[in-house]
Amino acid sequence: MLQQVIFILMAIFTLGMALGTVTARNLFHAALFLVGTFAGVAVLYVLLEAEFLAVSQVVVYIGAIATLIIFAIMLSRSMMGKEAGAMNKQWLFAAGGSALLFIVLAMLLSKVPFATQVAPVPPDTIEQIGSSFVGVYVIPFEVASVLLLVALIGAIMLARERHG
Amino acid sequence: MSESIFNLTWLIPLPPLLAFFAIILFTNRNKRLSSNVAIGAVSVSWILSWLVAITFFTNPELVKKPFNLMVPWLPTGTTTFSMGVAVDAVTAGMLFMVGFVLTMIFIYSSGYMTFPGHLDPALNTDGLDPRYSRFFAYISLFATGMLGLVVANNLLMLFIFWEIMGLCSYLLIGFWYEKKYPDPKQITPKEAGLKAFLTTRVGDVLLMVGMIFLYIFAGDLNFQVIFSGDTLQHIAAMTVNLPLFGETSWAVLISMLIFFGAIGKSAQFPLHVWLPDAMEGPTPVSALIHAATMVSAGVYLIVRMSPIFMAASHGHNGAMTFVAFIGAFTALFAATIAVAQNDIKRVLAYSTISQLGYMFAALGIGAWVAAIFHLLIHAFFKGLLFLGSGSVIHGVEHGHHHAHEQGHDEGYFDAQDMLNMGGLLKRMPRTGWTFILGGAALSGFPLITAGFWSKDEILSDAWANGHSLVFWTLAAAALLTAFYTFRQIFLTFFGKPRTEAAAHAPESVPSMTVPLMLLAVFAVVGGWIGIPEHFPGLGTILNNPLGRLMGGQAQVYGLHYEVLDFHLFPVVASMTVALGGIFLAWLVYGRRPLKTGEPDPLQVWLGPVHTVLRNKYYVDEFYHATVVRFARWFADMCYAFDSRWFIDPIVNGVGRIGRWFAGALRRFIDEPVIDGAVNGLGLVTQAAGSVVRLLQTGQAQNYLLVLLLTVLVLLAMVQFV
Amino acid sequence: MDLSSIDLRAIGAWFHGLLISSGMSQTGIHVIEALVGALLLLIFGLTLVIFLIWLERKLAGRIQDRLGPNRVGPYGLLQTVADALKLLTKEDVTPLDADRVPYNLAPGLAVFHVIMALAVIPFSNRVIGADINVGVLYLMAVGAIGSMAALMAGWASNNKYALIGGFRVVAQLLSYEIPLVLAMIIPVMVSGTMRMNGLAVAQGSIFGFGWFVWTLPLAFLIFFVASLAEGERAPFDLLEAESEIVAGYNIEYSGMKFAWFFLAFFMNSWVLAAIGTTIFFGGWQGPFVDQLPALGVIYFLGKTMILFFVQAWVRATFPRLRIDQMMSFCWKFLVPMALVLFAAVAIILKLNLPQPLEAITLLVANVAILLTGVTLLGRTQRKALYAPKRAFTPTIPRL
Amino acid sequence: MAIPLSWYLIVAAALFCIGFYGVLARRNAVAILMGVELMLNAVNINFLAFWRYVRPEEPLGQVFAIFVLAVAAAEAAVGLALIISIYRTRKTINIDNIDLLRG
Repeated sequence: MLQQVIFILMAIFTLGMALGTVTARNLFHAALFLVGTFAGVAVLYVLLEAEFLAVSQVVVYIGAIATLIIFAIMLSRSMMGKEAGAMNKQWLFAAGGSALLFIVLAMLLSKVPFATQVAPVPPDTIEQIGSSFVGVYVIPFEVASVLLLVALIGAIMLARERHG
Repeated sequence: MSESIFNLTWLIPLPPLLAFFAIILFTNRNKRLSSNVAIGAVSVSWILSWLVAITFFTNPELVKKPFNLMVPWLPTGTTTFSMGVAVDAVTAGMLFMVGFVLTMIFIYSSGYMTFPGHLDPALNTDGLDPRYSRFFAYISLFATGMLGLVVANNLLMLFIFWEIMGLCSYLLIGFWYEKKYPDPKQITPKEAGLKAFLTTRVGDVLLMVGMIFLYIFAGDLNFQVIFSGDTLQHIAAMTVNLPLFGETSWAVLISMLIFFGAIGKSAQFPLHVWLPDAMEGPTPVSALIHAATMVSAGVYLIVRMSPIFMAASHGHNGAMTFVAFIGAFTALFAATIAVAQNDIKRVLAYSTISQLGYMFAALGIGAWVAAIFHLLIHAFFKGLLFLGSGSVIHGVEHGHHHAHEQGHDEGYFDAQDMLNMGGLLKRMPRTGWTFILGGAALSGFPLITAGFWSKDEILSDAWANGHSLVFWTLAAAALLTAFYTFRQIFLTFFGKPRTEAAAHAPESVPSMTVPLMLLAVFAVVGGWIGIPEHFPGLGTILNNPLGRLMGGQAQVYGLHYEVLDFHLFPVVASMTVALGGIFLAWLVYGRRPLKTGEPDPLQVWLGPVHTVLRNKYYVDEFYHATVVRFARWFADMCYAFDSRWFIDPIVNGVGRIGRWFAGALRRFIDEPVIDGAVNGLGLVTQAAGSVVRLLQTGQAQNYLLVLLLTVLVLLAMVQFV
Repeated sequence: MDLSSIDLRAIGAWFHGLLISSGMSQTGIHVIEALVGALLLLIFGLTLVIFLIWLERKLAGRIQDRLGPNRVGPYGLLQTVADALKLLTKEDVTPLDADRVPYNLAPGLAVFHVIMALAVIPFSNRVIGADINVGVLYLMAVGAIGSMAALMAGWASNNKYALIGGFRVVAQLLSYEIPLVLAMIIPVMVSGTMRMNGLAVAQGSIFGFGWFVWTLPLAFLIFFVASLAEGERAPFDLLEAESEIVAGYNIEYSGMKFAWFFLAFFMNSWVLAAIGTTIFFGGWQGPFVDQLPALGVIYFLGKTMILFFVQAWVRATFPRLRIDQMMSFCWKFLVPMALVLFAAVAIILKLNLPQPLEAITLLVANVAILLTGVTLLGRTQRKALYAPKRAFTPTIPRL
Repeated sequence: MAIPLSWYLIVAAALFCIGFYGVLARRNAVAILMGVELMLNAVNINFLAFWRYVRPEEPLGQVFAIFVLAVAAAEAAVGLALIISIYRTRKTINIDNIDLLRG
């Protein structure tokens, strides 16, 4: 019961923050809303008993990605400009389409009988994750690390000023 | 086990081949490096050859089981054609000779290939031939061919290397292809190369036909298989009905076809015409190809194929007799021509033909061992003589240039004409003395020189086996040989210089004279290994090691070999003709040396006979009048048939009809129907595109919206349909 | 009175019984207990800060040959209380063009993240807010919230000094987070747990003196230096470098909002000291702690205070670094050394040595890497020292 | 369990749709990037929800969520770098003006 209440509150909070993210005119506010969304999602992870992911979510999304976005926004205030409206011409269609998509998805999801089971989370989840990263998923893991490295170098190369 | 050295045999032809590719691909720019690469490579081959050869010589029992190494090559139906290397006594002997002579000639060439006189002196940058590197590439490839031919263990491989040599011969004879002479009748290097190539081709085609027949009957071309008793009996027993000749055995036919291949390569009558003209190539080439190695390949082929010839002479003796006849005839024929030549290299060329005739004659009378002996010895002294003549020519050319600078311009000057020489022994002592040693060997100067022993053995064999016609023919040829050789020596080295050029000729560089001296050693001592056992006194000292070895090999192959008793008559005859020839030459040329501008005394005494000899019995002219003219006429007819009368008109007619038809198609179908359709399609596409392009806003968000709507439709279908 | 009966658990059990007797549901009891615990932590933290500020001022005074606060209360103990009262009564100024919501949210968030961090710190074997299994990672997560607060404050003030201060926060905190995490990961690898209390438990050998600092001195050094930067303390207090950017991201704040930042700053220092204590100095471990669990709290607070004292000592004595020096010190010295140490420790642990031998090997590796690193650093610095100097080098900044 | 799986899925779907709306409707490239991050988060919620409710005994869902995390980090870095680069050359990051692909 308590869990349900917390879930509903957190869901409302998260979705509200998300709506704020996509509607806020001020880009900095949008970024703050985004941080709020990430935090809400992290709480949802805690409710799912995925503490590791929850904490990772905060570290990576709030600590790195959101900070990066805010940093970019702050660095480039002139980039944002003061153009009329944050939305483009098709926003109404987009809103309608997204809403329709949600409705259809929600109808579908509430109908599908997923084969759920009620089982406790094993106490050694983190160990499981760790050993599957160096075991079954070692190649994807390495590929992901290479991806990060490439993205790092690529970002530097893309963003650096070219003189002369 | 020392025999394991034989496993290296297949490596012998390899270093020159690598050198060839290295020079062609990498070191072409650097002349000295190229020559060093080639000499280094051939030296490696030389060392390997001598290792193999000496190992064989020191283990004479190996003749019983010759070394044979094979790898599968071509799958041919049910059998597999193998390639590989084999070493028997003949191969060992050839390797001993070829490796050494090749190396000597390579070293000699590095000194000889200076800037040639016929080119524009402005091109002369470093005193070397502009195509110096190319020359070494060619002779490296040639060395591959010769060494590969010697070690090949089957006829097809032998043939392939044979053809490689033919190609190199062509390339090297025409090496100075831009050279022209003021006399339009004189053959140029380019034409000479072509002539050599085409003439030997006649023999090669016949050889190939023989090879194919042999393959049909033997099922293999490996020497071991061909020479097995079964195969030999089979081809001797099978007969074929030939037009003109009637019923003959396949062995006879095959051996004759192979023999013609050998005739082409070894320049025997009637295919001898190319060899004298091949002297247009650089002198090392003449020495290398046209004295020591390639021409002896023909003899080597017959030596190899002797079991087949034996099988051919099983019923009647026609094949062998034919060989002996051709050989003896050529020996005398060429010797007579040589007497009347003034060109120093041409004399040697005809002497080569003549000496090869000796070998064929020896093979024809069954003196297999004597033929091999003469083949090896001849290579040493003939190589020496050619290199020596090259050195002489070089010296005279240098002398000419020297005189030319002093202002004695005489127009065109032939540095190879012996009448332009004289007294060179003083100017070029090393060249002169080695040349005299080689000449003595060629003349068969008794007891000392190698040539005496090898020639004597052939004559003894001929005498002992009752081939008196051959004996007398060869004896006459030997007399002439001694005569023209010493004629050459007297004209070249004795007396007084007859031109300014000869008076100023310098001695050649050490890289040319050192090979001469090394070869001279072999030209003398080489013969001692073959002194007959029963020769009084000398025979017992060395006890004829060559004869024992080759004789043992001959018995393994089922060939005729016997240790001859000593007969005084052939030895005396041989000594007489040699010394007599030398004496005659001294009488005519030595006693009273020729003066400048004085004609050859022989010309005066023999008159028209000398003219005939000088013009080589008009064989070339005869060929021109018959074979060449017929070939040209036939080619003309073919051309006319092809382009004027029949084929071209038909083709043109078909073409014209086709063109008309195509024009009609174009006008009535292609342009209105097909082009219209294609253009219409294009127009429609364009029109459609100009409408549809409005959809393409270039904004990813628009596309995403469309994507969203599509997904919505699909989901709705899942949901409601 | 039996000393062993003094057990903090007894208080908890008494409180629990009290709630059950009031007839509440299980869930309700749970919630109330959690709220009470959180409130206790908050109160503890806030009162602690009053003492910490006094302590630091007093220490700095003594080190710099001054008296420090000595007027208000005995030994000036009530000085901080007086300051807080003064700040409460000050006018709360908000700049006209400020972005109001983030502007007001930032000080709260700053305090919030420190209090959050307190939740996982084990004061004793049993006295711990939430002993979650990803404790170390959790600390990093709440650290991220701290930098967010500074960013918000810097942006929302609409002041260029504040903005630059915000940038510096992000640059400094993100940079030093890397050696900090790497240094914290090394004890985690050795002990095999990310639980904060698990780390403390793992250091219980040799009479409660089996601290990781003995075997991993280099890891502690890296952690300590990085924690100085994370705590925005001298010599890394670049974000408020008053000589350059007046006072950093909180320049526009006044009154109680400023006090909150101030409070967060001191509490953060103390929390970092507490983390260091837990990870490297055995936390509540000490002699006889098994017999007398209450001793654990005393041990813990004592060790933390000593570490805090060292921090204050450093702050009072060291001059401030330049920003480029600070960044290159992190990226060119701390991070590579931490990475090398990380790899070395990983390899040593894989060797599966017997316990004493493993400890000795770890110590040797630490010392060796430290000496190598310091030697290399000294060499490059000497080179820089002797390099020809110009007052101003006109170079085009690359990257 | 107190909370049905479908609740999580519906919240995730809602988050996804909101993010998608952001991607579709915002003019600013950075804002679009934020929308993408929202969508990725929605995906992660699904991963974890299915992990928890369908197969909690093996960490497949968590592992995938971590991969998504890594990819999101890379995407953010490269995306922002791209935006800065676009701004340099075209002096705007308004997506309306970036239509080089227009037919």
